[in-house]
Amino acid sequence: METLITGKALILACSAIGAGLAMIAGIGPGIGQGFAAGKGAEAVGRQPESQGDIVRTMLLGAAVAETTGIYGLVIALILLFANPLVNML
Amino acid sequence: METLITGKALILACSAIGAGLAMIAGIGPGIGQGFAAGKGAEAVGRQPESQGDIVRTMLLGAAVAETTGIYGLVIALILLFANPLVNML
Amino acid sequence: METLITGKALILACSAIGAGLAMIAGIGPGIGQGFAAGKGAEAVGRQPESQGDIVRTMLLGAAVAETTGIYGLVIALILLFANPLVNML
Amino acid sequence: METLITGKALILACSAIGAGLAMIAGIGPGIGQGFAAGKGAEAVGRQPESQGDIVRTMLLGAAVAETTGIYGLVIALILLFANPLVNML
Amino acid sequence: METLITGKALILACSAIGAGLAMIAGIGPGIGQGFAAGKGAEAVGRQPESQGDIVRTMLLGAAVAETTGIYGLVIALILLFANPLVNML
Amino acid sequence: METLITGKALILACSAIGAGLAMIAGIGPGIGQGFAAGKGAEAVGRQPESQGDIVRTMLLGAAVAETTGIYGLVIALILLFANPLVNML
Amino acid sequence: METLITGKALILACSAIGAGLAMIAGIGPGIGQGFAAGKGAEAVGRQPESQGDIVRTMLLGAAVAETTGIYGLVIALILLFANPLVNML
Amino acid sequence: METLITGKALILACSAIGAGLAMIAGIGPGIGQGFAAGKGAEAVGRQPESQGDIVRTMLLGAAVAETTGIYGLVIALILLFANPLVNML
Amino acid sequence: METLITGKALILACSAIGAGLAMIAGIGPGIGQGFAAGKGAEAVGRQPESQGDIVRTMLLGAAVAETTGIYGLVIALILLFANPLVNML
Amino acid sequence: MESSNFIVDFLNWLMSFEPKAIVLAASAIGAGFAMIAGIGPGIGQGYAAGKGAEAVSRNPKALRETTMVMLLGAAVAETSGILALVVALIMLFGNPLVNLDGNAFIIMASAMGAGLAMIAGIGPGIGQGYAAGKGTEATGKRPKMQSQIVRTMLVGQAVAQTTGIYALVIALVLLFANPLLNL
Ligand code: NA
Ligand code: NA
Ligand code: NA
Ligand code: NA
Ligand code: NA
Ligand code: NA
Ligand code: NA
Ligand code: NA
Ligand code: NA
Ligand code: NA
Repeated sequence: METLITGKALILACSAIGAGLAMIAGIGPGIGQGFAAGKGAEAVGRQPESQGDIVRTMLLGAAVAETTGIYGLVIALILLFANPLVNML
Repeated sequence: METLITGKALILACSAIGAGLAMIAGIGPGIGQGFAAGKGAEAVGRQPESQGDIVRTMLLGAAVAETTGIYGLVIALILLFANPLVNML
Repeated sequence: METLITGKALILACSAIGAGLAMIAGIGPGIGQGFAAGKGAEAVGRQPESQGDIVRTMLLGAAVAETTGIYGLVIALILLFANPLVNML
Repeated sequence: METLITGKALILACSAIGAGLAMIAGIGPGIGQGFAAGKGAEAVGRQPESQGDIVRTMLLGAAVAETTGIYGLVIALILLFANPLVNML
Repeated sequence: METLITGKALILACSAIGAGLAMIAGIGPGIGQGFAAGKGAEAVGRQPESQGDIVRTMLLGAAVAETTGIYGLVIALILLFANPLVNML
Repeated sequence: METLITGKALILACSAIGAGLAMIAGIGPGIGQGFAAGKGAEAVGRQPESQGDIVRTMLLGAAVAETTGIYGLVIALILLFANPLVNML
Repeated sequence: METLITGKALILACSAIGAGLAMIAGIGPGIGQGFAAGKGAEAVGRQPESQGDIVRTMLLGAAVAETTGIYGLVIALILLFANPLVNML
Repeated sequence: METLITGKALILACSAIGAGLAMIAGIGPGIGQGFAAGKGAEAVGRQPESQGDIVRTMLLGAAVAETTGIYGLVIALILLFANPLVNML
Repeated sequence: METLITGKALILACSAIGAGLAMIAGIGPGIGQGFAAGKGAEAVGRQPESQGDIVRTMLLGAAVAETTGIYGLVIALILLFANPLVNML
Repeated sequence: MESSNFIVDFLNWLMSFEPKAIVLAASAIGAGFAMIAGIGPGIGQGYAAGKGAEAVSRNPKALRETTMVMLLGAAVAETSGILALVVALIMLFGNPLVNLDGNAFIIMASAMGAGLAMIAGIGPGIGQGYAAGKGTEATGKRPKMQSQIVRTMLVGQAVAQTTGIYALVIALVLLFANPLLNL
């Protein structure tokens, strides 16, 4: 009789779940940037002459709102491609 | 007696769950882009003459809001079709 | 006594859970498109003469908002009907 | 009741949970369509003469918002009544 | 017979899940900063002459809103790269 | 034959998950402070002459909104660096 | 074969998870108090002469909104530092 | 082989998790009362002469909004300090 | 192999978790009644002479909003104090 | 019997209980899941309450009309909370699963799946409550339009109920006509 699940395998399996969980952060930027898109479209409709300033502000704010989604992506990529946990065993 | 669940199988099983979790990020763009759609429709109703600018701003903002949903999809596809974890075993 | 669970069975079982989780993404488009529907109805009430433009913008925006729900559906269908994980065993 | 855990039993058990999870998508259309209902009622109160157009737009938008809830239902029905996973064993 | 899952492996496996969970905090800043982006774009459209003040206030407020996302990232990085739990064994 | 997972290891493993869960509190301050940032930017655009008062009120309110995110961080740090549970064994 | 996990260890391990879960309550005060901060900043911008009354009302309301976050913190601290469950064994 | 975990220990361990889950209810009052704080501050800024009535109404409404948070706290305290489940064994 | 955990203990342990889950319903009334409190305070500020009617309406609506929080509490109390499940064994 | 694979260990541990016990234990968790649906009506009806209070301040003379619409709309929004309560009570007091023939593991999971499905009720609860609030507001503004407003509100609320019904159907199928046991 032989047990085929090693500690390394368990870490890698849980890393797959951790990577999936980390991506959930993406809910935030999705909602927030969509809100910015809606307010931007509304503002452009009202002041077409300020379109440049409005879109620039919208994109600047949206870039700031993207960061935590990127953090989640980076943690997921680390778990999948450069998993530091298996080296700690 | 023989237990047939290997470490590799466990990783792949958890990858299925991780892929499902990653898709949950899609809640965000769905809400956000829908908000943009609503504000866009409202703005077009008010200033039909600015329809082009409004729709362009709405779509630009919605494209930005899509990214974290795509991140989730990419992580899920990696887990399903190019799983790097099983090669780390 | 004999344990009859194979690694393949575990992967398929977790794929059922993963498919269910992926569908949760559908919360987003549901909320967002419903918001668009409400704003569209409001706008049509205010500017009946722009009904065509309003509804077109609403539907265009709603189509964009649908994508992440479709991503979730596609991942679920892959897990259920063309499961790539069992072939990696 | 019998307690033998076979691979098939594990898949079917997880399919029951997956079906339940998939239904959670229904949160979205419920919120969104309710928003549409509210805006529709408001608009009808304001412009009773446009009631037909308002309700038509509201229902069109609500139909669009229903889709991801249906996707969840379809995945749940597949898991319960035409489970493709048990045939992959 | 030898079971290869050690306590250390279990801690590291759960650390992967903990890191993923910590990233979920990122939903908050994403939504909040996106809201700020939208209100900022709206305000710039209305008072283009105050663009500097508006954008500065938006970015100051967004920086404050980022902190809890950073906290989550820091906890995840500690779990992945400087795990203190395995040293407590 | 020897199973190597001790009670201490189990406590530490669950502490990693507990720390991750505690960070989820950060969603709240992120959303709330982002809302404050948006309203602050809007207010500054409308009353540039009151910028000082507006920003001070925004920051005071945001500081209050930060507390529960800090509570979550403190609990996570206690679980990771000064775990009292392992001493209770 | 000997399993080293005692009932006491299991209780303490689950207490770590329970403490993490309890902190999630902090989402609420974070969102709510941030909303108050935003409305307070807006109100101060509009009626600078009422700044004292506005800020006092905001802080009073925010103090009330903090309570459930404190409840969560207290339960977590009890689980971590004065765990009554292990004495019931 | 002997497992040292008794039924009583399992109940107490799950009670720790149940207590943590019950505290999550606190999200609601936190959001709601914070909303009340914001609207109260806004109203006081607009009608300083009605401050007494406004604050009294805000606090009355907030007291009502607190109840479900208290319910959660009571259930958690019962689980931790007067656990009726262990007596049913 | 001997398990010291009886079926009754398992049911009671899971009842603790079920009771905690049921309390999560309390999020809803907390948010909703807090919204009512805020609108009530605003309304009283606007029309102090209608304070009686406003507060009565607010409280009537809040009472209706409380019910599902009570449902959750009742289910939790049944699970903890009059557990019908253990009698079905 | 010995196995050193923790997944098999866990499943074997589960199966060391009497089948009925694991089904009943899962039913406790399933009942808890179902109650989470109550978030929806709570938010929605609270919104309606706030709009009701606001409507009274704007048009005190329409108090009766606005209160009627608020209560009618809130009653509709209660549906998913009641459905969840009924499913939880069925699992606690009239559990159809305990007497089923079949694999206990599938039956156990069905109890949890049924509870999870009911969580969908959050959506209709929030949405219908929002509609109740807007209906109340609109009625306060144009009390003469009450019947048209209410009709539109009810049509919209009916549409918003569907996903809650889908979830109820799936839960009832899992509890009373479980197709998985025949597979
Ligand atoms: Na950010
Ligand atoms: Na994005
Ligand atoms: Na999309
Ligand atoms: Na849709
Ligand atoms: Na912050
Ligand atoms: Na706070
Ligand atoms: Na409170
Ligand atoms: Na309450
Ligand atoms: Na209710
Ligand atoms: Na529907």
